[in-house]
Amino acid sequence: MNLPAAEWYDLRDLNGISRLITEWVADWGPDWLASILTGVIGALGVLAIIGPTLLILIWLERKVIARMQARIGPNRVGPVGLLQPVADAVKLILKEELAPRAADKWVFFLPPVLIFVPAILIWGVLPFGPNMSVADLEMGVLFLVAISGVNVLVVFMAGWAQNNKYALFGAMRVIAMSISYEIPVVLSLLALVFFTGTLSVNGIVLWQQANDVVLFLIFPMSALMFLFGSTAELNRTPADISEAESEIVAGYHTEYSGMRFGLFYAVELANTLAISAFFATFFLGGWWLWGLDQWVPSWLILLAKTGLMYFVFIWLRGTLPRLRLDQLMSFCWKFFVPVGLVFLAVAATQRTLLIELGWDPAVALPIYAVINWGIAGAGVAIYARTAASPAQRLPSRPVMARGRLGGLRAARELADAGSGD
Amino acid sequence: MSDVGFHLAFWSLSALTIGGALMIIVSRNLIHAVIFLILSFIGVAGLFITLSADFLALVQILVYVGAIAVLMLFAILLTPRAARDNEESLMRYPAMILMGLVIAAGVFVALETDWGPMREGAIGTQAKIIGESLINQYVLPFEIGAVMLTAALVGAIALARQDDEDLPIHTASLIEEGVLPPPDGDAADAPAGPGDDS
Amino acid sequence: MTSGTPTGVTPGAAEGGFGPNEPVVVNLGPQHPSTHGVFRLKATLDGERVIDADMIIGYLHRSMEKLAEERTFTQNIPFTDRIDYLAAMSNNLAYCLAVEKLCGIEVPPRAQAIRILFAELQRLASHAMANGTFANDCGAWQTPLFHMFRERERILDMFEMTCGARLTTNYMRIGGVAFDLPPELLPALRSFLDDLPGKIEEYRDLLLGNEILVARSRDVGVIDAEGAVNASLAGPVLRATGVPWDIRKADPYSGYEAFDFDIPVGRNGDCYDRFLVRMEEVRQSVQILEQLIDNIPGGAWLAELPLHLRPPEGEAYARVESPRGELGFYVVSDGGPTPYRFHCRAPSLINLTALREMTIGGTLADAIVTLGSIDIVVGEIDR
Amino acid sequence: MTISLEEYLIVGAILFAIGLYIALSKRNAIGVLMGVELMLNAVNLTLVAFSRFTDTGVALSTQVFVVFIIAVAAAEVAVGLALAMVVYRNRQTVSLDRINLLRW
Amino acid sequence: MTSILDATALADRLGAACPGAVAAVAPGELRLHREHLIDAVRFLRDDPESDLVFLSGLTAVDRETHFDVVVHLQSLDHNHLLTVKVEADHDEPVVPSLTALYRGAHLQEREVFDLMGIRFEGHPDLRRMFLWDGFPGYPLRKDFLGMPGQLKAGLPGFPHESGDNAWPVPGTGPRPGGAPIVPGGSP
Repeated sequence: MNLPAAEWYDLRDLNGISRLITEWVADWGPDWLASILTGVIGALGVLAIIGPTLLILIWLERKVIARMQARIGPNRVGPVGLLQPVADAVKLILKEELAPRAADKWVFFLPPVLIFVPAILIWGVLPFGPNMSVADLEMGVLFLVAISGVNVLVVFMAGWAQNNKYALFGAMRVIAMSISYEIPVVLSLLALVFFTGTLSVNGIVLWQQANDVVLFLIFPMSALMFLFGSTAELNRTPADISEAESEIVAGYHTEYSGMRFGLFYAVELANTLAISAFFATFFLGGWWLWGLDQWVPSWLILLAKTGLMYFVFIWLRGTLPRLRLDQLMSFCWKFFVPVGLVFLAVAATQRTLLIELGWDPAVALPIYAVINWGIAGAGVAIYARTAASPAQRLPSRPVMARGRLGGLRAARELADAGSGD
Repeated sequence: MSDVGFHLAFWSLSALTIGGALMIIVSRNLIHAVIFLILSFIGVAGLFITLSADFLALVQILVYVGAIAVLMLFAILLTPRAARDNEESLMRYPAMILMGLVIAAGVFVALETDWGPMREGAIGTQAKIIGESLINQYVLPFEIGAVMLTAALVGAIALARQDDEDLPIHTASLIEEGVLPPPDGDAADAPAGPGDDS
Repeated sequence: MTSGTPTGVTPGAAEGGFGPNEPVVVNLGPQHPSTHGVFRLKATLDGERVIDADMIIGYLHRSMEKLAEERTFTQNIPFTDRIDYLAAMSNNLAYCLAVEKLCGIEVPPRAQAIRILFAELQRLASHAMANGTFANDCGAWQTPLFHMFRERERILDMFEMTCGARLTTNYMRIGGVAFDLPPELLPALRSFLDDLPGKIEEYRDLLLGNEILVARSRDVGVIDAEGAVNASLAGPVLRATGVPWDIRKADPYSGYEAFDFDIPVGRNGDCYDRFLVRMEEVRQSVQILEQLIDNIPGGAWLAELPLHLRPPEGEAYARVESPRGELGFYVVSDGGPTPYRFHCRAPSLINLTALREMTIGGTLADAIVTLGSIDIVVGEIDR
Repeated sequence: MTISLEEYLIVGAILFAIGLYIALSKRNAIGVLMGVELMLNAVNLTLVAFSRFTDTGVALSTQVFVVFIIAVAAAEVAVGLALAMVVYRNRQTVSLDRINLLRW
Repeated sequence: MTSILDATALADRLGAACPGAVAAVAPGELRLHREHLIDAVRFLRDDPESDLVFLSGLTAVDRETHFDVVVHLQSLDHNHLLTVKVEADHDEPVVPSLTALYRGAHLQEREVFDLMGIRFEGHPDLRRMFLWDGFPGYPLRKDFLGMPGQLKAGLPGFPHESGDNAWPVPGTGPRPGGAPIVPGGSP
């Protein structure tokens, strides 16, 4: 559904502003200036959205986690602590920036800057509205996957250059994990691409709009894979092993101090926000919400869904312990990859049936949803039964000595009695 | 896109590509060399975009930057005792002559050949065309490519896998000492070392 | 032992030396987020696997055993607070028991009951800390710790209203306790005891039912019963291997024989069992406190003692079940006003005997979890 | 004047030559692999340039060819690096000068 | 309730199994000769009647003429306790190590070595534990203040202060057995 070029003050289609500007520039200037201007406007727009959002989200994350931890959270700077992120940023900027003497200077200085490149680029293909994305690429999904792969390299550079073992551990872990978890993420997106028949991010939203359904209902397993794979790529719990603070201090950014650390931190949050937005776009309908987008600015709908997903990420972080590297790996390769392949086949089959047999989507999609939820549930159940180690199913109560006391002999008696229970 | 923007893009990307490649020769550190290689790859991806081959540009970034470069970094880190420098052997001078010859020949051929009629416009929806030709016209090479990738995967795993006798030297000595359980044994059954505390 | 293994190869990471054939030595500590104090674990790694572990301690050494020889028996009580600053009451109690044994002092029944009350409250507080930090070491981002701190806070408040201090209480005295219970303590304790069982069930649901926590701690840092007894482990670490040994039952002091409680033991001596045993011990402590709260006898809370205590020549070894295990004080007197020798059998230190065996062969992450599950207090290790 | 096929071909030729030089002159096996990758990239660039300027566009045959080259390059790098690892494990070096023994 | 072992009866059986090991008997306490320490303690550990499998504590007391190494042995199954004492010379204190029998003795022997200066023969890893390697003397000895560092009682001065009371600066002190610190020698 293409809205007509609206008035510039109509918030439903911010694209109108940039269109006005480019048309105005095209009147007098060369067209390459116009394309550069649109690019700049798009980048500024993205920054204008994620910058303030980030500040609010830092506050939100601290506040929500504080509530989960039976604390109050920041409440001193500004009303209800809202200015706390600003104070943090100021503090970080004022701090001394140290570099280890043995660090590889250039490779050490570059990553905090470079890591912003994929973090900003990734927003380029996100549709904030029907025609509201910086670049509505024909291959937006592929772009997303390719760009998020670059992140790994920057993190590796950061981890390697510090000449710090914790950092190198973090770098090695992040590479191993990101490479592994890219596969489930790609598989989950591929299932969507197969099913909707488009590589464009906006195309997937439009498909959901045309069929009046969110893809989360049809592909729950893909959603789970995307969510969990993203936590692994974003280094958030339960997969934050690359900066596991109790093991390797801060992982790949151990030696970064001051605002350099602040940049890593900001990018981590920005990436989380971006992945939340992409999850909302792929699986929750993006800017579309059953016709509500006619009345409310579409980017507000997207932001609301993004906030919901961001809350899920905060929730995960506040509640879950961390998995070990080998456990994460085996979970990826033994569960996600096979299940992802199964769902790839399922998506392809269902798409073919839908097109070849000409079924009515209104009838077919609910059936598909039921089937896919069934397969996903069965997969999870089978994995939980077979792959989980038998030790994990031991009872979660200790043996009670019941008056026995003593050393090895009593221990043996207790064990015998306990095994008889 | 107009000429100016196009020229700007082409020349800067060419400089990036070739400069990155030259820096691989110059840089003394293997890890720096890989980083410059990545720069070169990204330049090539940009050149692909100027050739309106968007799909290939993304595949280039995905495969070369995201996978091959990372594999190389991994391999460098996993061969720690090997020399880290990126030195050149005595083949340098013949290779340099050969490089000059190849450049000369390439430039000569490029400039002197009549390439026939040039097509002006770019082709859209490349992903669709490439995808369809892959499963229609080129389905056999496609399948062979898939089999080859699988074979390479299996082969690489088989090559790089460590056998038990390849365990690091002092892991083996610790197993002998009884501190470590044997590779297939149960950790709880390992006999305790004589002084197991510190 | 460590000198026999080739741990000398510690190449700088960027220079070389990180791979399947190279040992990498990683220092966990003295400043590290997971060491619970200034404790240093030098782990030699093969990839992610720990192939050797050496601990380096003494950063917090204050030579209390020497200092105590210069102070009178009563003046030494504050030192015991600082030995294990997370279980000051237990340490006070153990030292006072040792001196009382040396002098043959009878403690009034009210003082005995108060001592048990505070020892058990201290156990609750210490186990809350131990379980919270253990979950932290497993990577739970502070949440369980802060929830446990919520309960610990109420206990510390009770300490404060009784003796004015929260951590280093200095509350027990030779022959009794320093102050009588304040009138507001028992209502506070009662409301605390009313809330706690529900909270414990909540923690059980949240933590023990958590697949990730189970996966992280099951079959990690295993030690069997024979090894544990041979290595003199004590407390929850020993009981997790299945040995039902608790000083409160085996060698009852201060009137513990009158209380009905049970010893929880584990099955396979892994980190999860240690965690489980501590969780269950919290419930048993609540049970003891519930029996105690209505039956605190009246009377004096401090025995009549000479102002300048000069125990007869001799020696005494008294021990209690501190939250970390068998905490013993060995006091030798030469008849003078100060101890001739003052020695503390520190469970935190001795429980570390098996650390190397438990961590070798696991991954680095396992080593952290194992260290967390032993529940060390560096003040007690170094003294 | 627009950028035409020739410019791309020249860039491709230079890139190929540099790759060739690296592949021939570097001591380190991983360095040699880098050279090979550069050469493959140069070929890809040339092919894409031909595709842009001369392909009929019906099946985009040259671009499909590039896809195959990229697949082969990925496989080649995986196997090549695995080989380097094996050599390293047995000989503690990846320097090609030192890998002159025909058995190990 | 933990019972105290009848040391007299135990000494008789120990004397039969390991003649000449017992030096003196007191209630709940055996004083052993250090030449027979290992054999005697092994007997006490393995004998099913005494079954002293748990080394509860190991420490030492400086008696000025000699050192008493005090070992508290415990049976978990029988729930009884025995104190074993061994004498060591004051000038050249050497005692056989119990680590081969009880791994629990490992850290405690290191601690005693560190603070008391008693060498445990056969200990696999006898290093200083709390104090740094160059620390002069052994602080828990009664004559510590008269030991090589020539430290005086009372509050010590800071390293930069000259005078007899200056603490040795870490790393500049002599190795144990080496030359004494020169009084007043500041870095």
